[in-house]
Amino acid sequence: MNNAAFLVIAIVTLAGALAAATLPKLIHAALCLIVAFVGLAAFFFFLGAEFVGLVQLFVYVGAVAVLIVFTILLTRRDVGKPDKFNWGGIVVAVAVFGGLLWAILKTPSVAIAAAQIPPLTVKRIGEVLLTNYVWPLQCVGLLLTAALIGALVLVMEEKRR
Amino acid sequence: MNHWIVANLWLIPAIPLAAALSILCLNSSRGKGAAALAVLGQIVALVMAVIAFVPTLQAPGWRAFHNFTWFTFGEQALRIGWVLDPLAAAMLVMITLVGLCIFVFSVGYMADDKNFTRFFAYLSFFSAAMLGVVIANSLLLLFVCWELVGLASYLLIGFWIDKPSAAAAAKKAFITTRIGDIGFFLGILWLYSGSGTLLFYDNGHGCLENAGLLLLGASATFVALLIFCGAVGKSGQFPLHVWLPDAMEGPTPVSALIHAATMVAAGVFLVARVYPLFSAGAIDGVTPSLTVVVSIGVITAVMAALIALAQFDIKRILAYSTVSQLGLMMVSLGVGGVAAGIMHLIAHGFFKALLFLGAGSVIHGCDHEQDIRKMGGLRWLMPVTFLTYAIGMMNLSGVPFFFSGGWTKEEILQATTHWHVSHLPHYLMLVGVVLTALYMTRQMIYVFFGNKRAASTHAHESPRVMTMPLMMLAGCSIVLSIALTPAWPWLHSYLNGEPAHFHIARLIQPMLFVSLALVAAGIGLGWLIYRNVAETDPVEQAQPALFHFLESKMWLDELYDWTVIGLSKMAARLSDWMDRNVWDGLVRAFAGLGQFFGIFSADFDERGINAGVDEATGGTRGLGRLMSALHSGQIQTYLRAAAVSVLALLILYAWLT
Amino acid sequence: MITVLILMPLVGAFFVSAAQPNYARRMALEFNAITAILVFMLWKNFDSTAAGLQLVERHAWIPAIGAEYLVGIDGLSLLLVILTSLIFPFAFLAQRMGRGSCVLMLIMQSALYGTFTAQNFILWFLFYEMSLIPAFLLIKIWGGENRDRAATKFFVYTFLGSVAMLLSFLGIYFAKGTFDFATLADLGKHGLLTGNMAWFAFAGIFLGLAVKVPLFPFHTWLPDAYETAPTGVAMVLTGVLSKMGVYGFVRLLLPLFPHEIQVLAPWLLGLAVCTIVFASLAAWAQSDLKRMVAYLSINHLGYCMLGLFAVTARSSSLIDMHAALSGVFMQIFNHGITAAALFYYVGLLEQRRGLRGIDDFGGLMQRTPLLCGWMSVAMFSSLGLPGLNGFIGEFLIFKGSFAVAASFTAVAVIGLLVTAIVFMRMMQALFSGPLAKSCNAFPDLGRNEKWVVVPVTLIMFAIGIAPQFMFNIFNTTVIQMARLFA
Amino acid sequence: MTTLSILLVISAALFCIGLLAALSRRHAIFILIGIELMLAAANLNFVAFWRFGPEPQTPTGVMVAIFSIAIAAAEVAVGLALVISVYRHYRTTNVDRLNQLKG
Amino acid sequence: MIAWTIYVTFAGAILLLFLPRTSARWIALATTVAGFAISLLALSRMPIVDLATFKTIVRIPWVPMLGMEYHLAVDGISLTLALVTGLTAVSAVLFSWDVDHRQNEFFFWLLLVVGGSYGVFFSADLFLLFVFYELVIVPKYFLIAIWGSTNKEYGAMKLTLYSFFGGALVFIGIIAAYAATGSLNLYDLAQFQFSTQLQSWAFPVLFLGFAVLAGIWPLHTWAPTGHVAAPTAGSMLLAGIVMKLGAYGALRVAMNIFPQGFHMWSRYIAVFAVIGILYAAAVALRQRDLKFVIGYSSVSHMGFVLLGLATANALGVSGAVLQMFSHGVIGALLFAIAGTIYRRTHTRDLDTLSTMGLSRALPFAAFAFVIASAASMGIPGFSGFAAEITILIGTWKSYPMAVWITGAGMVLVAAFTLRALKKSFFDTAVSTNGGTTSVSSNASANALPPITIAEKWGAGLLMFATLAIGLYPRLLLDRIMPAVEAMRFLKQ
Repeated sequence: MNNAAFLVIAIVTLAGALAAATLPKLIHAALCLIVAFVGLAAFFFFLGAEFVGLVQLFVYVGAVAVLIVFTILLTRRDVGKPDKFNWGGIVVAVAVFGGLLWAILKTPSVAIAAAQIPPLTVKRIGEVLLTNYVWPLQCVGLLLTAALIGALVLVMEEKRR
Repeated sequence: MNHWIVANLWLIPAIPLAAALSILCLNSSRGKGAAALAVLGQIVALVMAVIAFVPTLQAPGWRAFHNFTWFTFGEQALRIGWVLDPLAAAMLVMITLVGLCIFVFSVGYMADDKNFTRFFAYLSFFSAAMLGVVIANSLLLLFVCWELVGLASYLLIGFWIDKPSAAAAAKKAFITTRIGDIGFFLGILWLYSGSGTLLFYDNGHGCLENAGLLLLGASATFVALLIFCGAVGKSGQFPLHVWLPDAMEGPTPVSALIHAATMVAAGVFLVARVYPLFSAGAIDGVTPSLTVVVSIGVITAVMAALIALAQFDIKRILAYSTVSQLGLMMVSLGVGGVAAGIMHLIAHGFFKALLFLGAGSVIHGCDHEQDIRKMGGLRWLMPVTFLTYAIGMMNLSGVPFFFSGGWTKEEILQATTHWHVSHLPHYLMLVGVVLTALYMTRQMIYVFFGNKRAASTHAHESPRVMTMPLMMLAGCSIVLSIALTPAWPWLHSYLNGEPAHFHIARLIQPMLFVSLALVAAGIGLGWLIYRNVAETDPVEQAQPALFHFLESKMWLDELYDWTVIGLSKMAARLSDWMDRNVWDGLVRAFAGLGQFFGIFSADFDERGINAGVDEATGGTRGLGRLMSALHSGQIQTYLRAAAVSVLALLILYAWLT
Repeated sequence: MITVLILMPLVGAFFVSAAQPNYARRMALEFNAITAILVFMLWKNFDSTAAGLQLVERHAWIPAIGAEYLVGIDGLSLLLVILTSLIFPFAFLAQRMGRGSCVLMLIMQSALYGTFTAQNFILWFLFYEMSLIPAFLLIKIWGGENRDRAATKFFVYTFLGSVAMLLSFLGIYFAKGTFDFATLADLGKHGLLTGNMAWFAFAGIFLGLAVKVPLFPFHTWLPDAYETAPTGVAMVLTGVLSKMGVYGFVRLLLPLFPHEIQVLAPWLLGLAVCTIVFASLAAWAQSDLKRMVAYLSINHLGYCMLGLFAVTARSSSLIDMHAALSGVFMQIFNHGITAAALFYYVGLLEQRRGLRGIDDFGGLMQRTPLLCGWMSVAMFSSLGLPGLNGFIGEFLIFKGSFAVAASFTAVAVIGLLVTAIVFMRMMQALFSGPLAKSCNAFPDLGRNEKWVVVPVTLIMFAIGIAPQFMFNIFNTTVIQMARLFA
Repeated sequence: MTTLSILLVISAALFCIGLLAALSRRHAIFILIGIELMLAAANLNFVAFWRFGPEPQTPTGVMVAIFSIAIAAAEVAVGLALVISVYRHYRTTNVDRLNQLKG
Repeated sequence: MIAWTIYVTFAGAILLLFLPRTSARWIALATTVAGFAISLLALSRMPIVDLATFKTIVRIPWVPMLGMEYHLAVDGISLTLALVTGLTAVSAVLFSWDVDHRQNEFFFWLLLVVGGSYGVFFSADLFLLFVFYELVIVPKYFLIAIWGSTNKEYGAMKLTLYSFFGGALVFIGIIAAYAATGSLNLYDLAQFQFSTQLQSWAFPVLFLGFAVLAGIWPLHTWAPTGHVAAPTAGSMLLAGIVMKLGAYGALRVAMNIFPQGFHMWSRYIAVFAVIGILYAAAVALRQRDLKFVIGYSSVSHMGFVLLGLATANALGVSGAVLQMFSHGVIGALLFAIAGTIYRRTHTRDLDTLSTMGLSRALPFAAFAFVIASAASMGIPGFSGFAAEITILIGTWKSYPMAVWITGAGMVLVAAFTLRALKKSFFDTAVSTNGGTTSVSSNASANALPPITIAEKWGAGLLMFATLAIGLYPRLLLDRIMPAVEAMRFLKQ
């Protein structure tokens, strides 16, 4: 695998994420978020979990980002104002990052190479999904439905009045 | 016959009482009916009295009584009863007779009073009570009637209710006599606890009979003195006489009946009735209690006669004369002349009633003017009144032979000579005789002689209904003298329970001349001094200070006002003040103590106990507030906290491993 | 039968509270008529020659503390029951009353019947206190000015006394194990308690009763309370309620503590005499009619106390004891009637004038002769005029006390004199003199008022003239009690 | 430095960036974005551990990631709906002013 | 059967959470009435003999390892207290008829307090008792903190702190007993002979722990504040039931299992009790808030309970139990009326109330308050008297001095009760003869809403109870006395 591509993807992803977290304008941040998600999807591809990457693309880039943009548009009056930035968060975030980094580096057991495995097919995922994970699947389905209804109710509520 | 009257003696007072009650029920417009009822009642009573008189004549010292149980308390029966003896019988006749005359007189005198019926009700009531006093065979019953007599007197003195002075006089009379009655009451109690009975005569067990007197022993003196207190009050004796002149505020017939003839004499009657008590343990007829009676009587007689000299109110003069005469009677009783005293009492009843009614007639004729200085020359204008009044005056002055008063006074003077203790009473009595003649002459001259003055210009003779009783009474007082002559001392013997014998020799005694001289001196002196009286009194001109002293009744009223009454009023006010401030103050202080305890505890609760707890509570609350502040409600804060906690856990983990 | 009598006014109270306010008083009167019939039957059934309690009803109640439901009457009880049934209708008639006050009055009536018939301390105390609350409320709610202070004073005073009494009785109960009056009285003959305990208990009971009577110097609640109480209530207070104290003395203190009373005799007699003299003097100094009558009420109760203390104080002879006890009982009854009547008349005057100062009236005799006449009867009865009821009781009391305590009696007699002065002052100010302008429009006694006045006055005369029927009620009791004290 | 550790570092960085966004921004949508980022970082970790874990045959990590994404999607949907709803109510999406949770 | 009081009450509480608001008060009423009815039924049905000892009715192992059992038992004392609990609960519900703020929740907490109290009174297992005991405290906090009035946080906090403090002491005591015997069964404990040394310290700890809730001086200050802060029903429950829990615990647990310790300390308890009686009465004399007055009167009355307990003789302790009943009823009644006044006038300040002439405006309340005051003062005929005299007779045997001092206390009680009565109902405005009623007070009085039917029923129930027991105390005494006599701490 090419390290260069890996590096590029990593940089793009992190930069996108950083931009999404720090850009003052919401709409810009939302666009940068898409960039970060695309980068993440690339990582999934890179790791051999193509299906997950695809799902990531569809769900996040296709659905979530669009939703966010819609929301931004719907709450435009407020969105226009530049957001204040709380610097205290940075300290905490950096500290947490430091802590995590220290933990990762200190842990010896993760220093193993990846095993060779047959590619993870969609069919296999489907099999596993409908055998081992059928209950979680059902729950997620329920959850999604509930979320859908909940979202609808939340948004509709005002209109009823 | 006699048994019947003894058992039914109660009817004599009961009939006037019934008359009184039925009059009370009458409408006030039925004046004539009321008068008729009252007079009728009195006539019946008179008849009954005469009937009762009859059996007492059958033997000297005859006595009958009828006792019965009033009520029983516990195992003890309280018995009362009535007695018929010469004393009672004579009094009964006198009272009913005088009463009848006065009733008749009142019909005329009170004719235009708007409370005519009430007046007769009161009069009848009085008559009943007085008769009750006379017939009582129990000290308790006597006291009961005695008080009722006082009540009647109170009602009648205050009869003219719209006159404040009348009300004041009534009150004064009631209270003053009540002071005496308190002593009387204590005497009754003492007697009762000493002898165990209150009956006078009870077949040898009565308190006046030997057995009872023995039980009493030495305390009889005190009992007698206490009872005498009652007599002092009722009969207007020296310290308590002040009410009697004031009582003249009542209508004149009242003064005549109650405050001259009957009620005031009740005191004398009382002493006579319980005389065995007074004379118990007597040595030569002298006991301490009798000595007291004599002293009081003497003081009263002389003092009242002196005061009478300086009065201008026609009725007041008579009132003081009454006081004086009552003193005389007391002296008589005290020195042992019981019969003489009672005789004088009866005679006095007639002639004093006569005098008062005459005064009433005069007042009636002079448009209710009572000041003798404003009268004068009435002898031609009111001849009947004048004549009868003169008879009364003769009686009172003690002119002997034809006037009963003369004889009885004579008897008393005789009795005083026999007193072993001192002859002072005798001489003072002689002075009294002179004074009596003097002030009566003064009054006569003022009223009937001389020139007409302000009030007498339109004077007129009173109607027959008023003059008739005058004549009747005048007649009586003259007729009575027959029964009183020393030659045939019938009444004396009758009262003393001895047979009477006729001795013409006794008619003429040395004493008679002395008194005759004194009376003549009195009248002559009076004529000399007063023959040319004008508006001012000759004595006043000569001795203004002395006259004023006498005119103001020796300032006794003022003295009482300042001392006894003032002190009592102060005591009353003090009691009230103590009640409001001291006793109630103590209670308030206790309450305050409780309140203080409350304040103290509340404070302790607030500052002591609560403070500690509040510290703890406050600390907890402070902690809570701190926590609450941390929970700002902002998700980010929570997130931050979570992050920091994760970090902290991490570090902890690192530190542990 | 007694239970029915006690319950009847309560039932009445219940009905009245449910009735129309306008009919309340009439209904209360009807119930009083029923109780009157009951009392009459009681009187009929009562055997006046038999000693001891009669018509006894006894049931267990609270055995744990020795309380039982024990009611019965002897002569004294019967006397007071009769008095109660006389005064209450009189009081109801005296004044227009609302429903509330009618109910309270009926409750009080029931409590009084109970007090006078209960023969067990706890039961007695129950009724004793039960009468307190209605009285308090009646003064408090319907009283005149100053009612708060008066009512509170009344209540706290009497309550203080009650508590003291209760505690003493607890002590007695602990020592003797019974609350039964008769048993205690038997034990009392030989000294109920010993040492300090006896004195404590005596002091407690004495205090409770002395306040109730009231005895000087525990009397200051009374003028205030009576002054402010509405007429009907004042009548009941003085007519019946004050008798509870005297009754208590007769029933409780004297039989239980003869020895202590003997030791303290001079002091107790002194207190009684002080009560008599000071109260009458204080009455003299009053200008408010009601207050004046209230003080006279104290004075009259003082006579009762004098008689009672005299009886037990020294070893007096049986006759004196009989006299004093009979006198006290008579006085209880007489004072009940007379004082109630006086309050009634003062109430009438107040109704007409709106004021009751002694100087607010004048010359009434001209305007309202009947009122004055009848009122004078009550006054003379109160000052002890012979021929009226007051005299006999006082005479017997003095007779009894004179024999044992002559000096005290002599001083006490001053009370009679001052009473006379007070009434004379009252009559002079009210009845005679020129007619005051403010009294010009007074109506004389109305027909209803006559209906009230006549029977009461007749009773006064009846007792004054032929008192034997009264003595019949309690003679046997008197003899029995005298034997107990002797 | 193995691939795994690099991936983990990246994921940690991503997480911290998300944390940064969630902590520092005032706008509700930013917070949502931050949360999404953190979730994504977690997903990356799942997949990475699956790939470099001892049992790559069983696709547990992948499955968890898939579920996680699905849930995240639902969460975003609801979260955004909430934002809209809150915005309608308070006329703001600034979380500083939303302190209704304060006790 | 009697155990059903607990179940019914808890069932009602849970039911409340699931049913709509409109029916909440009816459910609460039905539940409490059921509880009351069950206790009444037990009173009439259970033979008096059975009530003489603490008789097991349910016994199920719970945590066998620690010896905890679900163990219920009943005797006359328990039954009496269950009765007053039921009674107070019913009238508390009636007096909260118009609570409209979070109704379900309100009645839920209320029923929890009631159920917990039933539980305490019937527990025969120390741990179970403690659980129920603590179960009462928490709902109490919410009742006060949410529906209370004046200074409610403070009051609720104080109350809870005190309760927990007391609870902690109780827990220490329980642990001590458990450690010494290895049993939590009250029977076993009551038979066990603890060492004197243990008793000498464990008893005061345990007793004090319970007595805090009974308002022993000087740890009483939670009571007035808590009562004032609580809503009407809360105050009623506090006075009517919760304070009894403490006294009951002291009697059933502390005194019964550590008799020698009790004898060592009883003198001091009596001293504190007497001080409490006098002191609280004196403080009440100075209060301006009607509820404060009643709160302090509660402390004073509970002083009688403690005094009765301290006598250590059958009569005194029986009186104490009777006084628990009596004060439960009277205190509840007093608070109920204070609550009704407050609801209408929105003030409890005595000086303000005194200008309103309430006796005319709220005659029924005035009447009820008079009855309650009379009962509170210990007027014969009301339960207060029956109880107090029994206590005093008992006390006389042990501490004669205390009786005299307490007598003074009774006068103080009368004084402050009268003061409260006068100021709250009978002060100004209404005058009989002149009719000089001031216009303003009339107007304000007329504006007050009348007393509701529910309130009348509630008050009537309590008044009836106090009168019934006052006139015929045997009804309870017959059941209490044998139960007390069966206890072993009695000094003979």
